[in-house]
Amino acid sequence: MLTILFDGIAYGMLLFILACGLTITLGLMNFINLAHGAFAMTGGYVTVVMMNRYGLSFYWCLPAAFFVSAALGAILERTLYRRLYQASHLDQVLFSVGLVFMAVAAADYVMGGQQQLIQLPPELSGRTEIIGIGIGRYRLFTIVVCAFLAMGLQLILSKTRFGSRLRAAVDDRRVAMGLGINVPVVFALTFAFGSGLAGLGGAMGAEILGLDPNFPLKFMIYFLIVVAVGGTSTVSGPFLAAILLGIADVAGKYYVPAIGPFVIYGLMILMLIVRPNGLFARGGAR
Amino acid sequence: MTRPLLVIDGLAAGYGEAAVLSGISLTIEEGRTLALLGRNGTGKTTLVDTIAGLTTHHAGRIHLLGQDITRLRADRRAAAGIGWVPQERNIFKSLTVEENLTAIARSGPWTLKRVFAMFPRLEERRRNLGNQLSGGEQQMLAVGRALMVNPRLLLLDEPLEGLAPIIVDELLAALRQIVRSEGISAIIIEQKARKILPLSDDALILDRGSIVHHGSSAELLVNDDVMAEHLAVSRIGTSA
Amino acid sequence: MSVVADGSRALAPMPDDAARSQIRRRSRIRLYELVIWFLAVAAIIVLPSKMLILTEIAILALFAVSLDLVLGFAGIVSLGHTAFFGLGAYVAGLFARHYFAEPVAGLILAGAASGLLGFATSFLVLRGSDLTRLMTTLGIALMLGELANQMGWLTGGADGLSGFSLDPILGLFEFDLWGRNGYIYCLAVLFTSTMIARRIAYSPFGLSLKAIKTNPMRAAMVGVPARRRIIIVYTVAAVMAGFSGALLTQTTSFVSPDVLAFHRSADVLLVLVIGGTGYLYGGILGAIGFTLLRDWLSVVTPQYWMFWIGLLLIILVLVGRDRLAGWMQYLPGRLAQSRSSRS
Amino acid sequence: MIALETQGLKRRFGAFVVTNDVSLRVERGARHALIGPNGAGKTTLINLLTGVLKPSAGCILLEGEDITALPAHRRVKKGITRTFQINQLFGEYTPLETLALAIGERDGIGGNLVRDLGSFDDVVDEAAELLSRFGLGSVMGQRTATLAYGKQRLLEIALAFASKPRVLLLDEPAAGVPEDERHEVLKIVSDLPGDVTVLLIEHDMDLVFSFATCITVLVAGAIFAEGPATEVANDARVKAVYLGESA
Amino acid sequence: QEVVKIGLILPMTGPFASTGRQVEAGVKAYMAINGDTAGGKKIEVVLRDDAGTADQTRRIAQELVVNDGVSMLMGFGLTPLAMSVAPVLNQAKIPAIITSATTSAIMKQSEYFVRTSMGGPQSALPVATWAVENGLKRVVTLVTDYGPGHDIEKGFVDQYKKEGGEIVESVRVPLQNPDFAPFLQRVRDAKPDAVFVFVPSGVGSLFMKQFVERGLADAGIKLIATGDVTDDDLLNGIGEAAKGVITGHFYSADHDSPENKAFVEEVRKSNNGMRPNFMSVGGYDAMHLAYMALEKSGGDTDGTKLVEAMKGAEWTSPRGPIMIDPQTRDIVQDIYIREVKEVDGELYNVEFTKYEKIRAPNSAQ
Ligand SMILES: Nc1ncnc2c1ncn2[C@@H]1O[C@H](COP(=O)(O)OP(=O)(O)OP(=O)(O)O)[C@@H](O)[C@H]1O
Ligand SMILES: Nc1ncnc2c1ncn2[C@@H]1O[C@H](COP(=O)(O)OP(=O)(O)OP(=O)(O)O)[C@@H](O)[C@H]1O
Ligand SMILES: [Mg+2]
Ligand SMILES: [Mg+2]
Repeated sequence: MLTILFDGIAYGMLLFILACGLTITLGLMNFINLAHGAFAMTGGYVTVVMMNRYGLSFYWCLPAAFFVSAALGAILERTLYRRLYQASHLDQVLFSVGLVFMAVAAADYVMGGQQQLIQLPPELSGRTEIIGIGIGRYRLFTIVVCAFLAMGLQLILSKTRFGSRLRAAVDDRRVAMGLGINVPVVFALTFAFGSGLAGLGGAMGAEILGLDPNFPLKFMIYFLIVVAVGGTSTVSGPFLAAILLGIADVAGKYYVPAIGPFVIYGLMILMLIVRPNGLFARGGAR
Repeated sequence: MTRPLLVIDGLAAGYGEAAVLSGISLTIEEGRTLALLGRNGTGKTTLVDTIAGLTTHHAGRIHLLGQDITRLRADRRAAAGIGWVPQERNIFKSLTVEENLTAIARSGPWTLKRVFAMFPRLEERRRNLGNQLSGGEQQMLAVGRALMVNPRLLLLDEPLEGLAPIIVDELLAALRQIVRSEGISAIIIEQKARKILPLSDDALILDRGSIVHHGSSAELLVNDDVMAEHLAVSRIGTSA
Repeated sequence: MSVVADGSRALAPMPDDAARSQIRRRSRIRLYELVIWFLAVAAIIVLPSKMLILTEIAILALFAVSLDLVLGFAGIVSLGHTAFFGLGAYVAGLFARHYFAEPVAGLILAGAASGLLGFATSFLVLRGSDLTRLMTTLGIALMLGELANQMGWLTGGADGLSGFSLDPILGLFEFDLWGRNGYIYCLAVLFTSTMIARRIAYSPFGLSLKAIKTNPMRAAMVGVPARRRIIIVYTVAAVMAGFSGALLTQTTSFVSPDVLAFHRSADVLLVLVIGGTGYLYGGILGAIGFTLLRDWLSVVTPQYWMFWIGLLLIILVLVGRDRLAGWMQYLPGRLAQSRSSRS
Repeated sequence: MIALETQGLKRRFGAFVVTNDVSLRVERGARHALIGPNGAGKTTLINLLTGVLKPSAGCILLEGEDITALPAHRRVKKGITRTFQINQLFGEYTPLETLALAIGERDGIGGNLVRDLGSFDDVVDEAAELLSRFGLGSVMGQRTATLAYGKQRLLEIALAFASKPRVLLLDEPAAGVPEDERHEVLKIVSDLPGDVTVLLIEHDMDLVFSFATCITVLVAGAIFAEGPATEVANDARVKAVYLGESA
Repeated sequence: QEVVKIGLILPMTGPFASTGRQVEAGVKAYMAINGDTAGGKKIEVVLRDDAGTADQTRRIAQELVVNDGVSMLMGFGLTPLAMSVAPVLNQAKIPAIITSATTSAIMKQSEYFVRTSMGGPQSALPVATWAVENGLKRVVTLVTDYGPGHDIEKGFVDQYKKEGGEIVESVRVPLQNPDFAPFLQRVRDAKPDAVFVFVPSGVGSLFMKQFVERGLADAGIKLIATGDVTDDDLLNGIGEAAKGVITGHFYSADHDSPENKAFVEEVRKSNNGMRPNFMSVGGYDAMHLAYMALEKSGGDTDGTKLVEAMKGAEWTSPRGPIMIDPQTRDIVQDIYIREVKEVDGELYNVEFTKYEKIRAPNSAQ
């Protein structure tokens, strides 16, 4: 029972790590970036290459995955994305789907089509029994990382001026410029940060979710569910949503396997009916 | 003891290829207010936005406190000391009143506290989101926001529109006070000349993108001919 | 106000020819429309070896046209439009297998079933942001797909529904191996549906749809009952999507849960956006472009065609559809003008 | 006869009461002005009357009929409509289409999905006539989004006229309209038939006093003063909270 | 010289791309080793991608027949993809050799289907027998919830019960399932002797890792499976976790025969080190069957004749001796029980027992 709860939370946290970058690009920057998974995949492949080809430690891979994806994000932002902030949402969809297609094919070409697997350091693999609850070590690690991440993000976005500058720039780019906000820099930094988070998520998720060139397409739905249910204006919304969905999914599959696959979609629709703008909607700002 | 704060020389600007302003030259001294008048569509907003760096520059120079800002990007100009109230207010809708003020704040005499003291109404609504404000409250916030930049030059595009008469009086008095005592200057656009002229030092009238009159406010106020010619009340349909 | 209800002729407004002709110009048949339909028919004779891919295009085009009613006109973004496509496909398949294998009857039944589903789910898309609608519709389609997968006794589960074949259309035209009759059949359904959609688009109803899309608050304030309008158009679109699903089943004699898969909703959205939303022919042009391109690329480079499609999508967005389609401005009939009204 | 009446109308956002127990009566055919400090709740009141917002308590009567529960579009059908403080237009439509839409809805053909809009000549003619009355005849075929601000403002008002309301609510109609055209606009409004009721919100006191016969002053969500225009203009308390010295 | 075209339809993109890749490698390897002529005709393979979508498969098949004039079709990565071409075969009367899809139901859809992969639960039956023989009396089955999974589950359960074992529980995992945690926990809580697993090959590696992580092995639950789970292609990536896993399957890259040596060598050489797996050998044998049929018919490409020629064909494949059952057109082959072991620093499925001439039982549906 508690083990299931634990697994559910861990799974939810993993979803959150993967999706929180999207909360930033889609939620805060209002850019429908369906290519989010491509950045996550980049992080995953960085980890695979570093560990399997160069034998580096998993712990080094996490920051590396973050920075490589962030750098990639920054480059793409400067060259491509920035041209589309003013474009319609549909154009953004088209553009980012194009990027996904290219990423999928490119990953296939460079890394091959098969599942990539990594070997975790021994202290992270296996499980420990604590008061009758089976705790997977890696899952515990995920939960800890995620909890820090969520707190950090929440602080940055709500307590620093950077958060409000960013939202100001999204609301009205021209006026934000006219009032002294360096919009291009704010956007580039934010986008890079969001991409970096995706990369980190990809690196962390490779162990449990697997990694192959179809990763960006396969998990796109999950990212979107988390962000949609959680709402796009806070970090705590998607965080809670991810945990809720994680627990519901795991528990549903454990207790009622026959309708397991319906649980997550059903829950999503239900929550969207009750709270169309997400868990913590900010006064219907959008 | 005044020195030129803003010097504009032979300025031409517009939107992309389209030219709106041409041959604009003017100087504003520290501590003075300039009323910018003209009929609809004559380029008032364009002039102010050009000073803020938000239109396409075609020719001429702009100097702020001796520094050439002609090529500076808008956000740098704000840093150099320009505070701007856009005509359509453009409150950041997903920020609260307080965040609207702090997001763009720069250090200086104007603080949150002082803005709130000037517009108590804003303090009452400090946690409201930008898009949950009444029209007049948005106008106050736009003015407060420009002050939070702690500018040397205030650009106010129809700042009185939508404000209650009593607030209009108070705001104008406060602006005068600020400009006088803190050595900053202001350009104020207003549709109703008779309302603003008694309070401003100088007046400038634009027509079809060019300056057609430049002089002291007091003189203009009694110069019915000029008023009638360039700010005609009866003619319709001359605006672009 | 000079328009008075007392019926006195003298006070009736003067007929304004400029205004009348301006309004009528909206619904004028444009040259490019004639060209498209002419080419579609000519293909029957000129391209006998391409019937199958043309059939696929016609089906996808119909699907996209139906999505355009919802997205381009009512402004509802849907990532689950395939729910109606898939239901239509299954209904047509089951009907042919168990009851009656005449295609037209199956088509109508499939449309009706999808329409019902559309009506029932339209209540879920009435409120919420773009993202909410995107996900609600997606959720419905995914659940339906899962249902098709689980109800193996009825649908054949993941292996799909097979083992049926269709009678000749209206008892006269048999589905041949070259796909000629199949194409003519699909084209006829596409044409009829597009013409119906076109009627709707230029009717007062259609006018009010785009008003709801651009400014719901103002639309309500001129008296537009937004909910009812959305429910109606969503239902109509679902019927058409059901038709296209039925056509797929009938021309392939096979249905699998794939008809309810996410990628189908995504593809049709892509196709529509590529072609441009809000003028009906976007779906058709998009379907032609996308399918031909994908087919060609997947022959040239079976493994990596996605890369090139991706690249083209990006170029399309960055360069701008309008600029790419710039040459069309020289066509009399002003395609470009009608395109500018897309969102 | 009373055209529009509210009884104990209340609206709060969270704990903040924006409309506080407002009981307002507007006579049929009145030229009634609603003034008050910024944030007093004038726009909110209009939103409540037209169904954009739902009241927390109280009821709204239109010619004696309770319309509190009706959605916005049904209220329009009952004869009440408004303009918006900030333009709310259909950017992609031409003024002609915009008005045709409103007139069509009024005449109950909006749900027709089989007949071409172009075949409703009477609707189109009426729209054209209304456009020319508002000086928009020359731009009726242009996309609204590309019109000059002043023209958009006029269209905003024309659009409310198109519904042929019996009660018309105007929220700062003159804001952004150039000074020389303000009086023109108000003139068109004044010229409405005598049985059409008009409720005007405006901060331009010249306009208010030249237009309104009766004024209600709203302060902090509640009715503060009410009466004939001249009386209110000279009310010392109103001067203190709203008018200042200028009036 | 006349050309005979063979249409090869595979999922080369999308989630099942690795299947396509392996089969293609097998086909190419056969042609590299055996040349490109058969029955006096030049063989040309036309590869098309269906992205794993049934209606694409069907259209491509039809186009290949009508426009390209192929005499044979080949490929089909998944059951629905194969199912969808049945009407085309029946109408056009040309043979289609299935290289990957395994469901039993396919073969009934058309007289023109011939199969070189595996028939339904073929590989699961010997595993059931072996399990009972080796003292695993209580088993939980865990299969992926789709056609082949159902097939295999039923085959295994029937056989296992027949042999006297007890099925504790049957768990089905959705096809789109990122996390196995709840299912593995269910298995664990049921406390069986062993868990029998079938999941598609790419998913197998993830499953293995989570199996170990959850400590099922430590809890004394043995893992037995079909060979999909310890796919040769991915085995090394799974690493330590895979060691000691017992699986039953028809092919291992470790199979000791000259045919296999040559095959593995060729695939590695031309696919930058890739190790062939059971998909690959399916493609290889499909080509062999096609060549044989053409030789037999003397180059006649009449579909019905070709199918007749294929029926009863017998040869030694890299996997071992195999035969096409003349009645069912399905493959008859030996199933090996293997254990994952390290050989020369790499992991292999090392065969240690074999059950000969297993026929595909026409179970399920
Ligand atoms: N974004 C734009 N692109 C092109 N032309 C523009 C744009 N904005 C304004 N214009 C044109 O520039 C001219 C000057 O406009 P501007 O807004 O500066 O006038 P204004 O004097 O501020 O008028 P108002 O009193 O209405 O505010 C007008 O003819 C207008 O049509
Ligand atoms: N959605 C909302 N949530 C919270 N507060 C709101 C909301 N909408 C409006 N308010 C508040 O209600 C008060 C009344 O606003 P309203 O727009 O009715 O004022 P008004 O009288 O029209 O003022 P003005 O003359 O400035 O337009 C304001 O203080 C505003 O901040
Ligand atoms: Mg202006
Ligand atoms: Mg207001």
